[in-house]
Amino acid sequence: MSRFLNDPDNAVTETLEGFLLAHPELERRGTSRVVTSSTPPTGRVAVVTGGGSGHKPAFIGYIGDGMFDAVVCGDVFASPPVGSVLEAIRTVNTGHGVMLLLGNYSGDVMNFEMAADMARDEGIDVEMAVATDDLGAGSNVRPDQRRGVSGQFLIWKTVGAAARQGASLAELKQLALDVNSATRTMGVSLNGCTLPGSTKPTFSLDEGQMEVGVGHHGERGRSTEPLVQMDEIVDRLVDEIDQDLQLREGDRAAVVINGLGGTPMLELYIAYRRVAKVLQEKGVSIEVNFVGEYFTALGMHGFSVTLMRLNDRTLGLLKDPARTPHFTQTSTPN
Amino acid sequence: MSRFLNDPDNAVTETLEGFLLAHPELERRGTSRVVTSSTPPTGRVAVVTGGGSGHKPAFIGYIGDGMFDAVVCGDVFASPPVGSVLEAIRTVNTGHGVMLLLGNYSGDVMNFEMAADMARDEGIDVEMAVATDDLGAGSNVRPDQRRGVSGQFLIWKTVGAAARQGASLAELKQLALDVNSATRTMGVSLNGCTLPGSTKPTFSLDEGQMEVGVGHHGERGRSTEPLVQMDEIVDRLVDEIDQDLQLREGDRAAVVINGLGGTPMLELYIAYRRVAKVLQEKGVSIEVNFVGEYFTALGMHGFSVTLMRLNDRTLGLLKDPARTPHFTQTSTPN
Amino acid sequence: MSWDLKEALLHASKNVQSARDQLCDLDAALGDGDHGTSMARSFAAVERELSSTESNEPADLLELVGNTVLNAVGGAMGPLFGSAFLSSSTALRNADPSLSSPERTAAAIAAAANAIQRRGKASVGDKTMVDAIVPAAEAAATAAGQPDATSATVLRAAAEAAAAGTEHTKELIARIGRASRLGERTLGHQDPGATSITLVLESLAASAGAPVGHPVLTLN
Amino acid sequence: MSWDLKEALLHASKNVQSARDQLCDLDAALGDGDHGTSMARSFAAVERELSSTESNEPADLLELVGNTVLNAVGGAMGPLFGSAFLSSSTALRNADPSLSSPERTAAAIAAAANAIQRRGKASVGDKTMVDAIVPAAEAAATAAGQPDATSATVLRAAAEAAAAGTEHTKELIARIGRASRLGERTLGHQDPGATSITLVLESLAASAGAPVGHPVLTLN
Ligand SMILES: Nc1ncnc2c1ncn2[C@@H]1O[C@H](COP(=O)(O)OP(=O)(O)O)[C@@H](O)[C@H]1O
Ligand SMILES: Nc1ncnc2c1ncn2[C@@H]1O[C@H](COP(=O)(O)OP(=O)(O)O)[C@@H](O)[C@H]1O
Ligand SMILES: [Mg+2]
Ligand SMILES: [Mg+2]
Ligand SMILES: [Mg+2]
Ligand SMILES: [Mg+2]
Repeated sequence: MSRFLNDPDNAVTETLEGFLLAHPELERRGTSRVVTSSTPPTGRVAVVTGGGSGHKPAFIGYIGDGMFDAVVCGDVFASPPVGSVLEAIRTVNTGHGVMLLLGNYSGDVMNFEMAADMARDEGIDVEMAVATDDLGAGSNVRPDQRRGVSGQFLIWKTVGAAARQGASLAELKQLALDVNSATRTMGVSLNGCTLPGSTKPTFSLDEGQMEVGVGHHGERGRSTEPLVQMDEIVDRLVDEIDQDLQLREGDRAAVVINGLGGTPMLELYIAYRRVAKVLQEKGVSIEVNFVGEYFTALGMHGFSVTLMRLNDRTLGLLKDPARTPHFTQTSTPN
Repeated sequence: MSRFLNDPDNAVTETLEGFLLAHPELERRGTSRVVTSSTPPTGRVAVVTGGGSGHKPAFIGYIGDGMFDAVVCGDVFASPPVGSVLEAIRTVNTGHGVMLLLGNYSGDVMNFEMAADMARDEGIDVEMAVATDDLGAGSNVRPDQRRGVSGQFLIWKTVGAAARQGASLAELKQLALDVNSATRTMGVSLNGCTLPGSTKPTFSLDEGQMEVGVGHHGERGRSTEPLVQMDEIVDRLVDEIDQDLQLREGDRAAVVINGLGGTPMLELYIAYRRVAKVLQEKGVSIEVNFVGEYFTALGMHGFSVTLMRLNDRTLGLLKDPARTPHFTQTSTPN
Repeated sequence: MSWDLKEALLHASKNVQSARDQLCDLDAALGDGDHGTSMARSFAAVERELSSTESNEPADLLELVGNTVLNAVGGAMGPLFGSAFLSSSTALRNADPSLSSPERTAAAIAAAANAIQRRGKASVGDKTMVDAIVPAAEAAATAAGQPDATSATVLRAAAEAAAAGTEHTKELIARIGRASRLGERTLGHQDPGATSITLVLESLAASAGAPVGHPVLTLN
Repeated sequence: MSWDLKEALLHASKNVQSARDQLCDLDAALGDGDHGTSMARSFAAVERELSSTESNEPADLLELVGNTVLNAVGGAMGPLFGSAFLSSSTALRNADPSLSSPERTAAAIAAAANAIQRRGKASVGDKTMVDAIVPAAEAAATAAGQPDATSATVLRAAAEAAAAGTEHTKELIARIGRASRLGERTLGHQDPGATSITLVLESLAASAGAPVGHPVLTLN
C-alpha cells in the first residue's frame, strides 16, 4: 500500500519533528524520543506513558495540563527502549515520584520494568500500572494476559487529573488499577494495516467479512466472521463486555467509541447511537462519552467500544478540565 | 467496499441520532436535519453553515460557543434542501440576522440562496458568504469557480469568534470574504472514497500513484501522477499555493494540514514538518496551526495544505477560545 | 394533455429509482458519485406523494412533484428539478386557454428549461442538464407545430432531443459545477444530470404512448 | 573461542538485516508485523558499533552488542536479545578459567537462554524464542561434552537445535505475548522471535566454520 512518507525508516523521527514544531508548548532534548510538557510537574507526581508509535493522537497528543508530563516514543508498534524510558523518568521527576502508565505488551512491560528498576536504583520513586482492558481474545483469557487498548484513555484522563490534584504515587497506582478493572473494550475491523516501509497489510479480509477482537496494531483478532449490520455488531460487543463487567441497573458508565484511524466518524456515531440505546434499556446511565479517534492503528478501518463503571471520584476526574494538543476540555459539558 | 452501517440510506439519520445522544448540549426538533446549539445567540448575529454529510467533524462537530449556532445537514455529499436551510435560519434568528457560510458547490449555493431569499421575504436579515479556497483545479480556474475546501475551517473559526464579539452582519460578511481571499488550499490523495450504499469507490489508483487537486467528496483531481516523497509533494503544494497567495518575507500565516479521513496522523505531521521548514525559509512566520481531521471525505487517504495570510484581527479571532464537540480551545496555546 | 399524467410521473419515478446505480457511476466519473442516490431518494418521495394525492389535475401534479423534489434531498438536482417542475406547473396554469394540448406540453417543457437555466446559471455547452433540457424544449416547440401533433409526439421529440444532447455531453469539457474542476478529464464522460433529464422525459413519452423511433438513452 | 567473533557477529548482523521482510511477514501472521523492522534496525546499530570498536575481546563484544540492542529500538526483542547478549558476556567474564573453549561457548549460550527466560517469563512450549534458545542451550552443553568438541561444533549443534525448536513452534498454540490473543489461530505459524534466534545462531555457526549437516532454517 502507498503512503505519504519520505524514507519510511524516518517516519517516527519526522513525525516528532513536525509535532514539536506544531506544538511549541512541548519539549524534547535534541533528537531524543522523550517528549515532555514545557511546564514541569512542580510539587506533584509526574505521569508518564509511552509505547510504540502509529497510534496518534495517542500518546503525545495528550501531553499537557491534566494528562501526561512526558511520553516515550518507540518506533511504529514497537516499545521504546529502556534507555528512553529511563530518560523520561529522570526528566520529569521533581522529587515526588513518577507514575508509569502502559498497556500490557511484553515489549512495553519489559522495557518499562527495566527502566523503573534502574530509576529506583537511582533513588527515584516509580510505580507502574499495566492496562488490560481488552476482551478481544475472549473473556476466558486470564485478565493479566489481556492487552491494554483504547480503554486506556480513561486511565490516562483520570490519573492525569488526580496527579494534578496532588494524589500520592500509591494513590495514583491504585486509581489506575481501579479504573482498569472497571473498564472493558472490544474491537472489530474490516482490515489490518500496513506499516510504513511494508507493502502488505498485516491482514486483509474479503468483502463482507469482519475481524472480531482486534487491537490497535493491525493484529488479527479472535475470529473472522460475516459482516453484519452495525446494530448487531454493537449488541454483540456490548453483550460480551457486559458479561464480564456486569453492569447493573442504576450503574453509571463512561463510554468510548474509538476509531482505529480509517473509520468515518459517521460510523462511530452510528455505533454510539446503539450503545446508548442498549445501555438505556439496561437502566445504565452514560455520564460521559468520548466518540472519535483516541488510539489509532495507522489507517485501520475498525473501531472499539469501551465501557467503564463509574463512581463519584472517577466521574469527577473524567470531567475535570484538561488541555493538551489533541484533547482539551473546559468545565463539564452540560 | 464494506462499511459498518445499518441500512445505508439511514446512515445520516442515524449519525445525527448518535451525535445528539452523545452531545446533549446540542438540539434538534424531532427528525429535523437542523442541529442547533441549545444556547441561543442572544443579542448577536447567528452563524449557520451546512452542506452534505460525510465530512465529520465538519459541520456539526463545530456547533457551540465561538463557532456555529446551527448546521443544516444534507445527505452524504448532497446539499440540504431549501426547506431545511430556511428552518435553520428561522430557528436561530434572534432579530440580529443570520450569517450563512458555505462552500462553492452548485447544490449548496442554489439551496442556500433560495432559502435566503425566502427568509428575506419574511423580514429576516440574511447574508451569505461562499468559500472558494481550493486551488485543486489549478490557479487558471476563475476564483469564483473554485471549490470551498478545508480552508473553510479558518472562516468558520474567525466568523464564529467575531459574531460572539458582536460584529454586525455586514462586518461578518466582509470578514468571511477577507479570510476567504487570504486563504488557499491544495489537496492530494491515494484513493477516492466509497459512499454508503455503494460498492465501488469514486475512483482508485494504482500502487505508487497519487491524485493531485482532490477535494473532499472523493472527486478526481486535476491529474494522476507518480507518488513522490512527502517533502516533494509538500514543496509542490506550497509552491502552487504561494504563486497565487504571494506570501512575502515578514508575513504571518495560519496553516491547516487536514486529513481526509483515512490518513494516519503521522503522515499529517510529517507534512506539517515540511510546511514549517519551507515557510521558515521564506521568512514567513506560522502564528497558528491546525493539524488533524477538520473536514473529511469518509475514509479517504489524502490530505490538504491550507495557508492563510494573517493580520492582527484574524490572528486574534483564530486564537479566541471556542468550545464545541470537536474543537475546543482555551486561551492562546503558548 | 389527454394521457394520464399521474401514471406517467409514477412510471418516471420508478425508472429513476431503478437507474440509481448507473447514475451514481456516471457521477463518480465526473463528480462525487451521489447523483443516483439523490435522484432515487427524491423520486421515491415523489412516488409516495403522487400515490396519496387525490388530484389528477396536471398543474397540481407537477406542482406537487416540484415541491417534493425541492424539499426531499437537496443536492444540486433538488433546486434544478424542483424549479423545473414548479415552473412547468405555473406554465400550465397560466397557459393561454386557446393553446392546443401539444402546445401546452411544449410550453411546460420550455418553462422547465428556462427555470433550470435561471436557477443554475449554466449555458448550453457547459456540460450540464441544460444540454438536455434546452434542445428538448426546442424540439418540443417544433413538434407541437406539426399538423398531427399530440402530447405524445411532443414528448417523444423532446426525449429524443434530450438523449442526443446527453450523448453530446461526452464531447464537452465541463465549465460549471463540480465537474468543471476536472477540466479536460471530463471529456468522454456523459453528464449525469443530463442523463436524468432524458430518463424522465423518456418515461413520460413512453407513458404517453408515443411510438419509439429508436432506442435513445444509454446509461453509461 | 578461536574464531573471529567480531566477524561472526557482523555476519549475523548482515543476515538479520537481509531477513527483514521475511521476519515481518512471520510477525504479521502472529503479531503486529514489525519484528523484522525491529531486528533489522537493532542489528544495523550493532553493525555500526562493532565496526567502530577497537576491542576483539569476546566478552567486550557481546556486552557491546547487548547494550546496543537494548537501547536501539526497544520492542519485545530489545530487552530479550539485549539481556541474552549481556548475560553471555557476563558468563564469559565469570567463566571458570579451567573450562575449555567449547565449554565456554556452551556456557554463554546457556546464560543467554536463562536471561531470556528470566526477562520474558515464558516457558518452553509457549511459542516464543524460548522454544529456540532453550533446546539450543541443551544441545550446546551436550556437544561441548564430546571428545572432539570445538566452539564450531557447539554452535552448530545449538543452531540445529534452535532450528528444530523453531520448526516445532508451528505446532504450538501461543500462550504468552502478543500472539497469545490469537489462541488456536496461531497453529501452523512459525514464531518470528524463535526464527531470529536461530538466524543469529546459524550465522555464528557458519562463521565459526562448522560443517553444515543439513539446511536448517526456513524463513516461512
Ligand atoms: N449550475 C448548474 N446548472 C445546471 N445543472 C447543474 C448545475 N450544477 C450541477 N448541475 C447538474 O447536476 C448534476 C449533478 O447533480 P448531483 O450529483 O445530484 O449534485 P452534486 O453535484 O451536488 O453532487 C450534474 O451532472 C449537472 O447536470
Ligand atoms: N515474554 C516473552 N518471552 C519470550 N519471548 C517473547 C516474549 N514476548 C514476545 N516474545 C518474542 O518476541 C517476538 C516478537 O517480537 P517483536 O515483534 O519484535 O515485538 P512486539 O511483540 O513488541 O511487536 C515473538 O515472536 C516472541 O518470540
Ligand atoms: Mg511491535
Ligand atoms: Mg453531491
Ligand atoms: Mg453528485
Ligand atoms: Mg511484533
